[in-house]
Amino acid sequence: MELTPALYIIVPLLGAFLIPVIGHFVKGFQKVLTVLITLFLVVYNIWFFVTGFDAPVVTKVGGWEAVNDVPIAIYLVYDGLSAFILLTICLIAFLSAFYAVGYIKRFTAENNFYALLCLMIAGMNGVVLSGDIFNIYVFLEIAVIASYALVAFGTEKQELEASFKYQVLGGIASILILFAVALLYWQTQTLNLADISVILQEGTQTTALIFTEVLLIVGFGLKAAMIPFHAWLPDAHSSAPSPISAMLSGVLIKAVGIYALLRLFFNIFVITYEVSLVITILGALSMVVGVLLAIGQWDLKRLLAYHSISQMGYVIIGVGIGMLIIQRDGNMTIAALAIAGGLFHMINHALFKGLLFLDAGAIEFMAGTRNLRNLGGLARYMPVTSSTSLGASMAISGIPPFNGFFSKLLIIIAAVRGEFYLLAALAVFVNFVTLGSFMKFMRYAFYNSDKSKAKLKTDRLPFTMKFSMITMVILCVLMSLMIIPYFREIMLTPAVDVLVNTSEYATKLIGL
Amino acid sequence: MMVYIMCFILFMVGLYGVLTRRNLIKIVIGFSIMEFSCFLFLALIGYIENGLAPILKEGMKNPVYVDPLPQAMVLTAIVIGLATTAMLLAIAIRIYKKYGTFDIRKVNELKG
Amino acid sequence: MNGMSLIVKKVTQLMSGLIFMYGLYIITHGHLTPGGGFAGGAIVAGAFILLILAFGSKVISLRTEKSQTSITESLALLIVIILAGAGLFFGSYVFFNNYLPEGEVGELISAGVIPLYNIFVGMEVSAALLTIFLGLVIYKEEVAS
Amino acid sequence: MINDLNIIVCLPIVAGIIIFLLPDAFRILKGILALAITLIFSGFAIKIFGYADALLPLVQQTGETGLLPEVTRTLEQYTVMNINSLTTIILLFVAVLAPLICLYSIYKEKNETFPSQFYSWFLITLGSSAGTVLADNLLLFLFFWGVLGYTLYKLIRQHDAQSSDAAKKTLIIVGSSDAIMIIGIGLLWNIAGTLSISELSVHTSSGPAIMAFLLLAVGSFTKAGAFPFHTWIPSYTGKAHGVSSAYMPASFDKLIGIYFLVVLCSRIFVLNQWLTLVLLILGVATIIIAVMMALIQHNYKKLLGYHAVSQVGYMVVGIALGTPLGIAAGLFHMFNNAVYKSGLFLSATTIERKTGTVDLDKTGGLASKLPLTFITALIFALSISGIPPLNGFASKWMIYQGIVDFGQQATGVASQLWIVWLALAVLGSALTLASFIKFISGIFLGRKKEIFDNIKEVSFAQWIPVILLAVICLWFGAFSTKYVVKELFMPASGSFSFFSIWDSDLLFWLVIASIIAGILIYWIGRFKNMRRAESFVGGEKAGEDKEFPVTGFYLTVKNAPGLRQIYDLAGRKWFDLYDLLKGFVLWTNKGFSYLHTGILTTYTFWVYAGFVILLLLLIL
Repeated sequence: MELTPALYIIVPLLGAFLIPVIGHFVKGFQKVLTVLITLFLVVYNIWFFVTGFDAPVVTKVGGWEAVNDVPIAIYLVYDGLSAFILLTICLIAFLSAFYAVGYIKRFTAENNFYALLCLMIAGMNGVVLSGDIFNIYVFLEIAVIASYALVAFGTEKQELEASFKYQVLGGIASILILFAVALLYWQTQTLNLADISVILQEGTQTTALIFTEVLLIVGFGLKAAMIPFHAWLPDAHSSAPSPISAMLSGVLIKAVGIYALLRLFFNIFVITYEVSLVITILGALSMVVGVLLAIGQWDLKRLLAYHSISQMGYVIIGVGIGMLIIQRDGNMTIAALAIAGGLFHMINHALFKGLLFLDAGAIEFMAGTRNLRNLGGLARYMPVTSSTSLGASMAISGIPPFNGFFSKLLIIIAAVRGEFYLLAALAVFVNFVTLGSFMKFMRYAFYNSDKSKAKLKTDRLPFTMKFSMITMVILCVLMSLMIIPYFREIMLTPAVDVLVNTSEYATKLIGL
Repeated sequence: MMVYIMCFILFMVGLYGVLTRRNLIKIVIGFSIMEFSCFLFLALIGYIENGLAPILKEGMKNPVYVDPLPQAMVLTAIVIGLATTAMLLAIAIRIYKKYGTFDIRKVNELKG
Repeated sequence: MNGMSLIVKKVTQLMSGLIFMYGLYIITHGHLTPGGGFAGGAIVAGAFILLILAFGSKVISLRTEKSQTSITESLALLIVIILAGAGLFFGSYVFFNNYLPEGEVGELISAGVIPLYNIFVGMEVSAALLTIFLGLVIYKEEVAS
Repeated sequence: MINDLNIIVCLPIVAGIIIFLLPDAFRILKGILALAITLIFSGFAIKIFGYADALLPLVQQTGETGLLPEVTRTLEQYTVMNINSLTTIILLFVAVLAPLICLYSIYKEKNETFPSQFYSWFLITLGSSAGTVLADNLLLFLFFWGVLGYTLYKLIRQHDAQSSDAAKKTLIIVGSSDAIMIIGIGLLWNIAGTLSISELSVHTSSGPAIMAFLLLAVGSFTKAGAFPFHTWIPSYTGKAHGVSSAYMPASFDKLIGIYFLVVLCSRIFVLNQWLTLVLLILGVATIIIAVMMALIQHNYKKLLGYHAVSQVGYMVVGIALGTPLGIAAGLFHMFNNAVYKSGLFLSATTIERKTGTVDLDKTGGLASKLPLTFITALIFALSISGIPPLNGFASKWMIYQGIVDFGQQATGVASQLWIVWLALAVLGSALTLASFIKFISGIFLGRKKEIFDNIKEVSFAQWIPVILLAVICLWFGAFSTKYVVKELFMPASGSFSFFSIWDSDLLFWLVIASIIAGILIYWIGRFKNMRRAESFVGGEKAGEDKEFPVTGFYLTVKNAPGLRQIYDLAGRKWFDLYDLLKGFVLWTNKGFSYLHTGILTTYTFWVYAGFVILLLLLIL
């Protein structure tokens, strides 16, 4: 059997439906199955990278061939960008699932938890693989509905409240996206992304098209938590169980938000100056306001959640600068540099923010509270957590030798080289405040005077939690190697090429 | 054209509900109205004047069908909408149990 | 909930069987006429919901019922996925391949795997709607108590 | 293949990571291992000192074999190491200081707590310092530079509220300066098209070039601790373990920060006169402001911290002059400062260990109990105050010469104001002496307190490094003109001649002779009878119970009109960039937090408002 991208969707879906059936009768089945499934996905991913896929790989669901060059099947497209984001998703999913084995014991209904987790993974993989705009919407809804349920999983006051807000705002975004899908279909009479792209490249920029673009920016921007569409994020991400927070912050907002924006605005629509400017401004706004909101938080997970907004801002300005340069027809190397910085920051953010949420979960697990005011001196009792948090904090604040330094370096240098001095200065300023707030986190949680001894609930963490945390911090350091040209060409460059060569996506796919 | 305007008005009604009502259930209702205005729009874009239902029957020559694709999309979207609404209602009921109120202004423990 | 009046109960008893049969018809003829798994499944679920509404939630022990519908739902979806995934192993090795013989247009047993999809989707939809309904009923009972 | 550079840069880092895996219980073993590795490092640093100028890659591709030949081939271009007279001399200084501090750190009191995994961070710092100094590519340079900030953070033990606050402040300031440097590097890349230090030579004539210089200088100022980015140093040294202070802020950060300033001023950029003026102003401001703050300190570790800042001012002044004499003077002062300041911090550690306090009011009269520490500390203190014939005097004298020289030959505003720089530099030196009198007399002189009766002199592992440092002070003072400056610093700065008649070894012997003569006279005087009287103060006899804390004498300065208000504001953190920025950020945070009311309707409204604004922006 040859490699097929469809397995990325089938396997987690199978898991999601096997768990309620068999897990009901066999104890412990759900944990083992979820871990195995996510592990399989990681291995499968790496297999793709090692064998060197000849991108793009296209699966036509149902086997329907194109008629008169009009594709009628639903396409699953596996190209450099998809591969890159799939790797992120599967890696974080595996580590979170493994972490959850030790962590989730304190909740009832473990079956539902793992089933929903698998469903969410399937949804995200579907979004990333789908070559069809309506299926992007469908898989997006699968992923976010699973995440709505997971946010409310604790069924306490705050969880429910967060989930309700998340659902209403997320639902509004979904409506807007559906509306945009309808408008696109109206204008192009097709749903296939490549086909839409061909039609749009030939056509002119009509008002209806701009309206569609605005709908998509708002819809996916809300999923990616850009300011001012961010208000659900701090509530939802801080209320979910920690492994889920890691998934939400680490990959969900990227897979269903940023990825969709990238795919649509680079490969489908014609890049216009106004749209790229708007996206860059939204990114800069998220970056600055997010971090200014974060630094005053005393709830640990809320602090981390606001940082997700800010770090997504980095990613968006990275790709936004790329868009502006491409639109200006300027130096393509600088555009590639900026986009590479953005994408690199995306996978880095998945790793370090995932790790930080796992650490926050470990703190909550041991100390029973997330309020930084009541913590202190934990470094003595939780050496693994404190050192992994320090690593992740350094990574997010851009201190070498951790990965965050390199991605921020790329973004800032690309901004300077593209002569976006203001953006560079803002990025540096945000870096100060990020560093400040993570120093605050480290100080009040782990150092300071000892306040937590009497309050510790348990004296040791389960092995699975420690394993995930340590693996992630090692990955945080190893990911720095991606800056070396050889490794960069394996992973990052194919993804960047997809975005930089904007019209190639369509031309490559139409023929297949 | 009139139908499109009606569709837009429906959307605005839903939006009004979401933005001004304080009751959680009413917000959910407003939200559903918004959703359905969108479904209506989807169904409308596939409509062709005097089109037939896209079903193959014997003895038909060059029939004018309405576009079946938006209908399929609407059906899928309705299923998704159903799931969303069910989730929302389930959460709303649980919120009522915990907070003892349906007033959205009082459900604000998470802020700042 | 104690259920409604005798008239309602009797009429429901009569009607629900018919509704159920109608749902089954819609499901099985999904590939020939409008309707299919989703519409038929909703009708089937409607039959059950009608019964529960008429006779009250105390008639059935709700908690077990809920988990069983949930299992049914998962099972149905599982079979759909397996049916779809089986396409990877037969014929042209593609996802969602129609690998069964297609038969003649207009016959009840035709169109390859599509009737099977319809049947299991109908099962899934009915179970899912029932789950949602029962879930909300249980919450309401919990809140009321 | 392993080459010498690998051993210099990679060996300490790898060893640090390996030592990390050993538990802290094997502290002595780790210490000895670290010392051995440091000594190997020193040996190779001396070997590299003999190298001719060259550009060598750190990772070398040899043939097609080896792990991932593709990777090493690409790495070869990026890890070029720059070996020239400047980098090798800095490396040599690193190699001199590191083993001494490492040796001192092996001894540990029973209940004394070092930072956890001290030796790992010690070794990683060592390797990264070597990497920073040698790196030719600015990005590689920045990488090692940033690692140094991280290890600095790890070298302070944060077991209480204040020290964790100091650590937080330190890393925020140092880390932020790294981020600022990235913009500077980007600008430089735009201007020159290359990031290799050996190829760069940029005239600061255009706006971006000036901006790039200033942004990169921020990094160097922060690392070295010059005004206005110096505020982390006193906080850090006040709370960190003395050995950490001696290692990083007092010596290594100076070496590397000033090295980078030299590279900026004399290699990468060609300064215009206005930038020279800015640097000179910042230099003298550093001297005066830090020493004024040092005058009023009661915590002797913090006092040393302020002096660590103040001395940087001299180096900045020297380097800003831009003449070979000035640069050589700056480099010379940098090394001297590293020597006596780490000596002082090690002495301070000894005193803290013995007395258990860092407050000058609570110590006193330790000279008789700790004679070796007293004599060495006295040498260091005199040296930092610029008393001949010690090395501090030699380098300060060279800086004064440089200023005069600069005033005579160069043109422009900066050189016309030479008398100002000279006067302020000399004033700073005088104030340094004033505050070190406090240090010496507060700790070693005065009435001995009873609680200190049981104190014994420290063991040899602790006094050997201090004495060696004192010997370096004397030796560099004695042979500064004849040998030290000529052989070590002239190759790095370019040749020059002293324009005043000054012979350091003659001076040295003269001073030694006068000291011996003084001792002789004292001895002769002891044979005769003399009148003994009780000491009295202010016309009254000083009883046994009266105490005159040495810090009291400095209240005059603190309460002087004009100065008092300034000190008051400084106490309320008005002059600290860090605190100003922190206040601003927290203020904006309050505003934004206030907007997040937690009510869903508000949030929904934002979404639609954003949607409508975007529509208006894009469609209209």
